[in-house]
Amino acid sequence: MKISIVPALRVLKPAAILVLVAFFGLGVGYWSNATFSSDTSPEQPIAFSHQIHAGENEIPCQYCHTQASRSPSAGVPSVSKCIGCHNEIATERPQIRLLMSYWENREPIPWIKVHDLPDFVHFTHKRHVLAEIECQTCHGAVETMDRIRLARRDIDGTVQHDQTWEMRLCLGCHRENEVENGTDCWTCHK
Amino acid sequence: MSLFSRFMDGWRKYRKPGYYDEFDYHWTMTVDLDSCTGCEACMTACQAENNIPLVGEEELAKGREIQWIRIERYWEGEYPNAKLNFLPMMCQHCDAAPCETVCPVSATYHNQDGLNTQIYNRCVGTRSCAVYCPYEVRYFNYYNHHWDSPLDQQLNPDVSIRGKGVMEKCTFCIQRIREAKDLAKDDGRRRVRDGEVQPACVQSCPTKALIFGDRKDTESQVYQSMNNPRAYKVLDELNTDSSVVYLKKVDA
Amino acid sequence: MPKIDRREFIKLVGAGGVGAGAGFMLRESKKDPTEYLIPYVVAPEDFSSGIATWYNSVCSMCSTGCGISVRTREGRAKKIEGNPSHPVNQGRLCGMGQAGLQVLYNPDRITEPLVQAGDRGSMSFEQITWENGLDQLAGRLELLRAARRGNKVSFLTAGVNGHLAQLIESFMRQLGSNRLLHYDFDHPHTLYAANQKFFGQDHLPYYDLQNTNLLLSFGADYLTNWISPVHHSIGFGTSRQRQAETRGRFVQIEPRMSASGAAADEWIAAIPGTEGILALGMANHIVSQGNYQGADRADWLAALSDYSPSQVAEQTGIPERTITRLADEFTETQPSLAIGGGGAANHSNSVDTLVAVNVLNYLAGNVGSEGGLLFNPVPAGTVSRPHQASYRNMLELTEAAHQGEIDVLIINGTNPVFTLPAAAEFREALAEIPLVVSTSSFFDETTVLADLILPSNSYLESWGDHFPEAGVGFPVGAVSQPVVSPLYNTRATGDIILGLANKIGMSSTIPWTSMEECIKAGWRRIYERGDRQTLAQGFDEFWTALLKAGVWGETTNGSTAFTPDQSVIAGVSVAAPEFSGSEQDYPFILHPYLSANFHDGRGANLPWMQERPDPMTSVVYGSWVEINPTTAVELGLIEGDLVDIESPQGQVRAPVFVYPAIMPNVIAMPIGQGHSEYGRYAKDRGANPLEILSPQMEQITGNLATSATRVRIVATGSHIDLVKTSGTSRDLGRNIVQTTGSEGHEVSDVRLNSIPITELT
Amino acid sequence: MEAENKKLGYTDIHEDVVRSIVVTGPKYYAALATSGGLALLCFFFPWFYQLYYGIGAAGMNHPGVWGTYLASFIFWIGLSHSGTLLSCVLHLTNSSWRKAMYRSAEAMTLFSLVVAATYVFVHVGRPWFAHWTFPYPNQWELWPNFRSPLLFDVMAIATYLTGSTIFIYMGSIPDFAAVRDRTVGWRNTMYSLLSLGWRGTDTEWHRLHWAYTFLAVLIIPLAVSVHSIVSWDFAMSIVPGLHQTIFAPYFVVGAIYSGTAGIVTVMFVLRKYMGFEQYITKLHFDNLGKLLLVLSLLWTYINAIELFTGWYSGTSDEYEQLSFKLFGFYAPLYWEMIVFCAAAPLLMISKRFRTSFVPMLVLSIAINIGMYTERFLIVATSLPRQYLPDAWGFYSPSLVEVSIMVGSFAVFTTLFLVFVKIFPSVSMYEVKETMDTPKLKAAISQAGSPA
Repeated sequence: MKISIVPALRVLKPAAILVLVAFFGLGVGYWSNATFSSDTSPEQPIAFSHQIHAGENEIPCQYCHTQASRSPSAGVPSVSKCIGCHNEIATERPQIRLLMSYWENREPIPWIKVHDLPDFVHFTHKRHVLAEIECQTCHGAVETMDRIRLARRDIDGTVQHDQTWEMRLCLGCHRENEVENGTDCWTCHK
Repeated sequence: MSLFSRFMDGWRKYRKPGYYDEFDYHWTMTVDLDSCTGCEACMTACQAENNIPLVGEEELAKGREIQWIRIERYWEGEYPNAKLNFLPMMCQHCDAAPCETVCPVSATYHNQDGLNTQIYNRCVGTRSCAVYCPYEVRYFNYYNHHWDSPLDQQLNPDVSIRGKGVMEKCTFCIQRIREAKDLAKDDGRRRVRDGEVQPACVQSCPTKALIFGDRKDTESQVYQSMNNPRAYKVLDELNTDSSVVYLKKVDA
Repeated sequence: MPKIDRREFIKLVGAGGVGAGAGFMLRESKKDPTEYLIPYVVAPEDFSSGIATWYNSVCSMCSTGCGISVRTREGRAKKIEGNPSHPVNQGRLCGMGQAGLQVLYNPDRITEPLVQAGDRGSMSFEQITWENGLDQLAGRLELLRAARRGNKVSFLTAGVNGHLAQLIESFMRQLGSNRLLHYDFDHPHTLYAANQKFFGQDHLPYYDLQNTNLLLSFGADYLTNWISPVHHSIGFGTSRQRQAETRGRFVQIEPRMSASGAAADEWIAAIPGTEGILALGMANHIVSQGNYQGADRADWLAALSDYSPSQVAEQTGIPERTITRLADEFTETQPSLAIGGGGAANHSNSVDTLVAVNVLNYLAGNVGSEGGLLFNPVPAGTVSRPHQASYRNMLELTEAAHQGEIDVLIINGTNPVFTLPAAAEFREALAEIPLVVSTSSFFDETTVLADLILPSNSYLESWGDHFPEAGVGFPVGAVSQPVVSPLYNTRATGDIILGLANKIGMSSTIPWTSMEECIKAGWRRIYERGDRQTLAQGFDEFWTALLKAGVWGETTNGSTAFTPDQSVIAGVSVAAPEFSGSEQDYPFILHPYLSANFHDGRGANLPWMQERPDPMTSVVYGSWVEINPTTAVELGLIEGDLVDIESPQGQVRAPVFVYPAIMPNVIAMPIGQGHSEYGRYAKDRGANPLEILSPQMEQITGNLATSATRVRIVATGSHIDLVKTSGTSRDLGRNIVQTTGSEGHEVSDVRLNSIPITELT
Repeated sequence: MEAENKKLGYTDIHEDVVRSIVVTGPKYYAALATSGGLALLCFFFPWFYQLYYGIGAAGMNHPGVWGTYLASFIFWIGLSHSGTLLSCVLHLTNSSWRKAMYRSAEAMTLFSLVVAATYVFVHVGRPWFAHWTFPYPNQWELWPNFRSPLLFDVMAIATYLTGSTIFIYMGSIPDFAAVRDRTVGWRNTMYSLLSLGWRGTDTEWHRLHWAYTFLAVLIIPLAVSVHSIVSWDFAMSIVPGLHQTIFAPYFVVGAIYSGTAGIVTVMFVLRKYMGFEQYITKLHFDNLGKLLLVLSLLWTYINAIELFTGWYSGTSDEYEQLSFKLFGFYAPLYWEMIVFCAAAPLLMISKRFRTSFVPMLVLSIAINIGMYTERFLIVATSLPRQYLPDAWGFYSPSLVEVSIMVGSFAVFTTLFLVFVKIFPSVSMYEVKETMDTPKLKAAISQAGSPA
């Protein structure tokens, strides 16, 4: 005749341990997916390196993303734009050959979208560029990325925000800079 | 600011209809019932501008139409003296809106421009706002709508498509208002000029029965128009303090 | 640490593994589907992503020709709005015009040239190349032309305007055929004839609603579909928003209250066909009361002697008081204006009726005066009046077909199989024609019977121009330019004809290779007749300016002076209307009217139009028959009861709608539904009243008398729920729509403005 | 009471109750399978279909945007008001007859609340976001709208659910202990967990009684407030027919009314099929009958007042709504409700009626049907008849809605069936309290058992 609750708990112990282990496994699985099969830095059809272009050669962002200052969308450079330079430059590299093949077949390059906002968010580059906000504020230190990836907090914490783009980033910035109607939902959602 | 004072501040705001000491703009529409011919050009304009889904006959038979602006008909008298009056009815953007108090997640609230907002991605679909709205201008998405290709190529990229389980309603064409403000900024202006922004319905109205503008600008057409002696508000007795002013039909 | 035995260990590993898997999948499931950023290969100049571009063009949804400006994003048309600088619609646009987008993006469009493989109407079409298609047709034409039998070719087109009309004309001339027919169901033949007869002018005058103080409309639904509805609406609005004392007064005389009737201050019911008699009654009163003091007063007295108000009151059933009151109002209020259309213009005596309306205008001194009726100058562009085909002309065509005189029939943009009564037997006539070619881009009732389909672009994809016939008192023209590149493998009508032309070898007279060239050449001529400072700038500047503005106008006005001669005055009289079918067997008069949503049926394949409630009844997706409440009670009918409408020519079935403002002995049905083809949205929906019309004509013009058919109603006993969006259309004393006396009328200064296009681009 | 329990010894009670838990006949399994299957088929399947397709699966439309889901929601909330509230009141008024039946009554509360809560998820358009109605810090830096009656609702129901769960659980701890001491194996383990090592010492008894009374006092206002708040969902709107100050008391009375009727039903079933004849007696039915009678009179009065207010307002809005309710399409339902909830209960004036089981069962069911109708009418006759006649519509439930409504009863039954196998469905120790203490010998023979 056991009255105390303890023996009953003892019976449950092994089961409890199993559950704990399973939870641990859950975490591991999640982390491994995030690390090894990431969607925040996918393989692009052409291994275009922002590090080389924006970093080493210091080409200004808006040289290619021409519309950033006058349109909601920054715009992807047309293939002709790439060819404009790469007719002469580094024509022998395999990746440039690949680019050429696209050009000759008059095919667009199917870049994979990395910085993707939900459809119900209507962000406009124009206003932000005109407000002289650094591209890096949201896109991270693009000039250091060989393959473009969604901005994330680096070890030294250079980029102040976290792996995925979250609404509080927008809000925080809007609050800091006292944007007018900066926290009105209809400023971005319509 | 201490918690208490913050609370008191919140309380004061809360007591104020619309909780703003002063609106930034106060967008207002006037509808001249004397000029409205019920041609419904406004309805098509609205559908085209705001990606309003095609519902289909079966759903319409169930009474599930989606019309951000609709024309109401009221017959008067009998033959041969029958008269038909038209009443364009869209979201009245009430400054004391019943729908705003009831939404549990604040998907609809009053913004600093005197507009009654509807944030689709925040909506959980309790539909209580539609119950509380005496004008019945809030429409619910009972399922995911679809456009036969290539009709979808017409959809306006500036307006979100509403999925199933979401409430929607007239926004006074917020995308146009935003665009106008954007242009004003480009010109280094603080404010939008009168007539610079018009909702799709106002823009298309063949008889100019609809006028839209900022009530705070005393020079604006809408200000003059709403101070017309014929001005009245539909269901004014409910004290919704709506931002759509109707001009009485002249019975001559 | 307790020692773990094997089983224990395996359990743990298992648990961990499962957990890990779950975690991995969890993260995986959170990923959004991959999206792509597809750049241009070569970036186009004229637009950039994320920024709207506006193109000015011309609306072709009806024959009015309003100016439109189309908003495009990333090369796709998003919205159609009125062109603010176009004097006809001044930035405004009707619903159907805005629904033009759904013509462009309609899922039921024909995307390729097709040839009928099976029998006619078997819908077994095979896809062919343009070359092949054009060759097939051109071959035939060339043979006939060589054999000097070009007249066996007939070209049946919708009422096209501008240089396209010119092109078709010269093409047919080259072929040596005089069988070029412009067929529109709603073309106002009688109005033209009446103006010809009374004013001696073969084009429409400008009706100045904007400045008139009293409008007397005999059946013309000027706000919905009469000549230039948007322009009239603008006029209506402006006159409504004038100061109290000059607020326009509108009186509508018609058997069934139309939208214009609802907007009017006074609505008077009149049996269709008696409007003219009423008008003359008023004229008589005006003259006899000495409110008209012209030199030819005596002649008028003589001519109008049989139309004393009392007599007229008997014939029309409208009380004498009303007639005299209206007559007095009409002369006292200045400027005033009388117009005629709708049922009044489509009856056995319509020309006389409309002449009578003109008489009123003349006697009240409204002719040539502002706020009255202003003569348009001779139109700038080409107007193809002579080819306008009345019902009689169409009968001649069918007759010729039966005689075997037609070898090739080319049909462009018109759908006679639908809009002609069954009695015309057009469908049968088609069967007699060896080769029927359609350039329609939809499978409408006529096109499915074609052997060869050369699908044409929608108007938003093609070049063209339009010179509004009704005009605005001075010549106006507008160029329509493609706002999007063609979606499918289709060609503009003009380009099809040019293609044929140079295959047949007409390049000497038709030198152009594309419609754009043709239009440009035409406009060079217009440019050359311009004044000095126009010519000061080069044609290219002129052209680009034209495209940017989308509209062109000339500051020349028509003549203002006018006096009718004896014979005309003597000839003024209106015969009693003739109806087919005896009153005993067919107690009701059928009054079909152009639907606000579908016009003559061309709009029925546009989902927006199908879903838009009918302005008066709020019915969607279907058709109905309007019956007076008392009649309904007598017949024991309620809303939704299915009834058969039987005329000597046949019967249609439709649900009842009890309509408070229609004469007890008249029933009305909207035209436009009841398509047997024409795409998923239109097919097998509602009924088409035109089918059962008796083939009765107005004698002078041969125009079909649509309101002259008598019918009877047979209840089928079955009932459906009419799909409509209105609940209860009575305000139950809740005073929702408030009204005030005219003294309370006051308006603020309201200017007309629209989004400045320049700022948006 | 005394008379009937004379022959009963403590042991008998224990045996009866433990038997009801341990011994399970095929009948039970059959019942469980049926109700479980029904719940799956009629509730969860249609619900998942609706989740996939959208609320369009239901019959709601414009302007009838609320439908049977809400009606059922109120109904279940109402049903929940019986148990706990009643047992609290009776506990405080210290009426001994309560003791045999309160456990099952509380269970009813609990489960109807659970069902009601599920209905919230069935009702909303995007249930997967329903957690947004709870105030919790989030990355959007958004809070719910604290002015919304719906938010009050969420809070109230959550609290009530917690409260009554603790109440029923605490009340049954001694009995868990008792069962624990008479079972072996997994049951023993389970009950030793549930009974939290209850020993039955005086201190434990003392604390239990104190806490129990404390909770009872706490729950009564809670229960009242919950249904007032539910009523505000409607009353705070300005819909003609809903915008009424009487609504809060109206709903509370209605709730207790239907709840009490529900108890009668449940007690009949327990008595008949769980073999509790000796515990649930005529006396209980008699007393509950009296309670029902009073409630029905109250309910009738409030209904009359509601009509009067509408008529007295003299506005077309109210008139139209009333006439639609009384003479419109749903009029038969209305009069059915009047018969079931206002007329029929008057029979209970006679003691003979009150003390005869089957008629009471029938009546209690009738009352609850009537009460469901009432809730349905509230939604279905007011929303489609609002201020703008042109926007008037008509609402009728779709197959999915009806099936889910039926299914919800199956869900309830299933939960209850599970309950009777886990909880001692009659409170042993309290029943014992009503008996005179046995000989010391007998007491020793059950050493370790409480009291």
